[in-house]
Amino acid sequence: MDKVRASTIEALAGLLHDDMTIMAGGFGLCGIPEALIEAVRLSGVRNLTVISNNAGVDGIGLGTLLETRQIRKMISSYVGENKLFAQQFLSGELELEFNPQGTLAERIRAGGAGIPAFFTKTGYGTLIAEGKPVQEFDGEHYIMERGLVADIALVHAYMGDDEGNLVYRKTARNFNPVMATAAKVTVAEVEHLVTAGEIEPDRIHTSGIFVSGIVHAPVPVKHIEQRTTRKRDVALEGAI
Amino acid sequence: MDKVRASTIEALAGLLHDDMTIMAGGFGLCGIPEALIEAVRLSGVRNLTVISNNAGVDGIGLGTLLETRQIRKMISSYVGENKLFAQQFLSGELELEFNPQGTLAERIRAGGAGIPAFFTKTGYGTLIAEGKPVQEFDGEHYIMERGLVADIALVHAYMGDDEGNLVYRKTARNFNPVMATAAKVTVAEVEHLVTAGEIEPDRIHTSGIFVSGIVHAPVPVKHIEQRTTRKRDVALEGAI
Amino acid sequence: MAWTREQMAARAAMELKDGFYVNLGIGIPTLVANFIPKGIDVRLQSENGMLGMGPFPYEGEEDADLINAGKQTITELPTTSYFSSADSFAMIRGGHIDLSILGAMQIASNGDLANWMIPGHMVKGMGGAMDLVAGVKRVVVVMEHQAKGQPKLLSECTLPLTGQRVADLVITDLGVFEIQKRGPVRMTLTGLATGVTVDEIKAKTGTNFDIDLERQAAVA
Amino acid sequence: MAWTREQMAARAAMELKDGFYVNLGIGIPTLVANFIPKGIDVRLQSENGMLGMGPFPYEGEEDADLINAGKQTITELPTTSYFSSADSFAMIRGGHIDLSILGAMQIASNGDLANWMIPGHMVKGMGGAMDLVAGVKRVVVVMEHQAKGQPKLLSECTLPLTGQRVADLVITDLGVFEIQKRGPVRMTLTGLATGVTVDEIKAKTGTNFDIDLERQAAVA
Repeated sequence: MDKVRASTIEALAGLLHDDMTIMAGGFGLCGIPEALIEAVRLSGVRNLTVISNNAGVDGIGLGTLLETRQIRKMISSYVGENKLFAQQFLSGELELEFNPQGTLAERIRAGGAGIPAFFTKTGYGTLIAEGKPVQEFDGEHYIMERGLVADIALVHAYMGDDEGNLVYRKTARNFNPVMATAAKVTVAEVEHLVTAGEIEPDRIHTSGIFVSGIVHAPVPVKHIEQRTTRKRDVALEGAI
Repeated sequence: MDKVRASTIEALAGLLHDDMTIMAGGFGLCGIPEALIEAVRLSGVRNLTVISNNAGVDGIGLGTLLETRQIRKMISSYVGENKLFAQQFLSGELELEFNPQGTLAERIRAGGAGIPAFFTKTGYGTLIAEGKPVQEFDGEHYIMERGLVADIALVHAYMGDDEGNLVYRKTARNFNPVMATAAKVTVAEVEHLVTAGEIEPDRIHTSGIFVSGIVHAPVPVKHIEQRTTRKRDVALEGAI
Repeated sequence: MAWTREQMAARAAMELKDGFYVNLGIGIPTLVANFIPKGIDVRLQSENGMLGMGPFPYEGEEDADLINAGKQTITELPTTSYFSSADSFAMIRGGHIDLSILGAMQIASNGDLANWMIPGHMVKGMGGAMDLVAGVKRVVVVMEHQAKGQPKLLSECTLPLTGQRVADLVITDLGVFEIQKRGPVRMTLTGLATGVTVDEIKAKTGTNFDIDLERQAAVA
Repeated sequence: MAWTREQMAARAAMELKDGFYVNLGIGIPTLVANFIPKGIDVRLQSENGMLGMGPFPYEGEEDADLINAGKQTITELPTTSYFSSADSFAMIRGGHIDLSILGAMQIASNGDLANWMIPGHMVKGMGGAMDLVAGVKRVVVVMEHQAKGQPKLLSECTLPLTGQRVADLVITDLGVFEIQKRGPVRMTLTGLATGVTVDEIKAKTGTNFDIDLERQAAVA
């Protein structure tokens, strides 16, 4: 199967259009499909609904699509690391739908798994429950949430093969594997592109069936939002 | 955390009682927790409800618990590789609840994920849908299925560490990972027991949080139900 | 002259398209793997948790941890990935498999499919069949046209259903039928086995059907 | 004398039991990791997809692919496993985490918890807070007793809720309250910071509460 694309632009060619819904993996700036988002920016498509846990920061990731005003609506759990986001939201340019993070993840998982709706305790008795059916099971109240699908999912993986099989690295996994399952088309950028058979089949996180295009996109700089460190105990270090 | 148990009997000590519900991993005889099932047999607990895709074969796996008449009810998707099963079912000794295989897997996944109910197209318009709520989403009909939990889950893994982290091998994975999440207590038998840190954290299939007891149980003989092979092309072999 | 099992499998293999992800049932559907046309690259899914299923192993190389949904020993390929039963059926239910080829006891002209239960007989269970027919994009049925002299293609199934309006195409030893599974009921005979006549099929079929043999594809 | 942030964290750490799986929120809850009692072995979960969270990395060893839910660089331990956001919240929602320690803006005497939204202000979102309070077995809140001179413990929350009847224990800089989250509403003062009087707490609390100081545990 010929899934390898020469560039992010080629990988998205013919797949983007105005008014579409895009899922973008990542948590904060960790594991975001930065190269593919840049290709979306260059494509100039507008009026996008973007499903992503966060909205990037100013100048990075989805933040760049806010600058160009290509995003009309965000479906997220936490935003606001981003001044431009606040501005556009407060001015009414940008629509925003908040989902509890776990509900967002589960709605996407359901969308990919052919489950149109499920019940969860999360958000019962809160604003999030407004307008949603409530049902009691075994004496507890639950709200009904709907599955979520997108026209395209953009994901970032550590390694991928020409079959579309993907492996993620550490907490850069986050929303990427579920999003890969929940769109009509999924395109993956990978830091390392290998040949089918090079990844042990038991350790593949996303099966190739979910990925229709894959592009090698080495990451020049991985961004860190909160660089927290501890002091090395030099004396102890010397002792060892 | 002290999760390692010296034997299967020690691993199940205090966890078994009459009338309980047990989940047992495996597909056919592949990836079944055979050593733990043997310990259940030796414990003599009775009147069990067993949730397992299949019911073993005569003399192997759950088949041994049928011989001792410890099972009162099976929740499965496919049985009858087992003469004793047919006998006990037809005589009314054994109760049977059929679930479509995917619905069974998803009910277990839901049980472990805190989802009391979900909607699926599977089985709409069939006997399986009887008595279950039907709802229409986007013009399609779906039936509501309930999450499934057990008192104890018995799983088989290829490798595990003393933290309870598990890795499965090939198609012996099957129902084991979901079942590990869906019981009050999960006990795992592993072919290889290692120390925490020896399994790369990105390739762990089941996180230790789901496993409360782990026991090293090398498998002397792995059973094959349908041994299918092809002939080696001897001439070609020689040529290479 | 009715098609052999191999000819039925070869006809079913014509439904494969390059790049398809396919689930094959037990029996004749399994044979389809032997007739994949040249230039057509497909991946076989096994619902017990594998994508990229290889052929049977060489004698002596069987691995008890590597079986298909029929519990037969198989092999892996460079393309193979493994996953849990929950993930496997999420893949199936979510519509990610392009084609399912399976057997049936009865098919109705509206696409109803029965293949899991005969009342009064010991029932072994539906396994993954209900999930496959409900979730896979296109469902192709391969079956004998009759069983013990009784038609299996009917205006209504008499056996308990596996799925309601789920079959897209039926290949029997006598011919090929397309079924419209949305909107008005419509079943159309689109192909005949060599030497089989429409009259013979009419006599052996328990429902009315349209005929449009222009659509027939050649079978070797 | 009110407790410091560190003393509040130390008091919260007394809620940890050996073998617990714990999720710590941002702020004072994060400090709890520094006060884990000797002989108590716990595992920290980070809802962005990690179990077995280690301390901050040494300078120069930060890994952008390894962050916690507060987006801070962290490290892994021999016990660490990673998983997707869907699996992480399945773990949380499914009741597999023993304890969640988090901050709040308001708590009502029935256990209602508000910590995500102030109407009229730019709202950043609830992140994983609603899932945590709904799914984790026991929810411990650590917060200042008052904000800008206004009580945060109330008979009813005035801010939009994060969860209904979800808090089990509230630790403020002045004392400790147990909340009964099933059945009749009951909040009980069970501990006092050194030198703080019941009268002071009464004056600074926006709801009635029972008093049972026998239950008080010593805090260093």
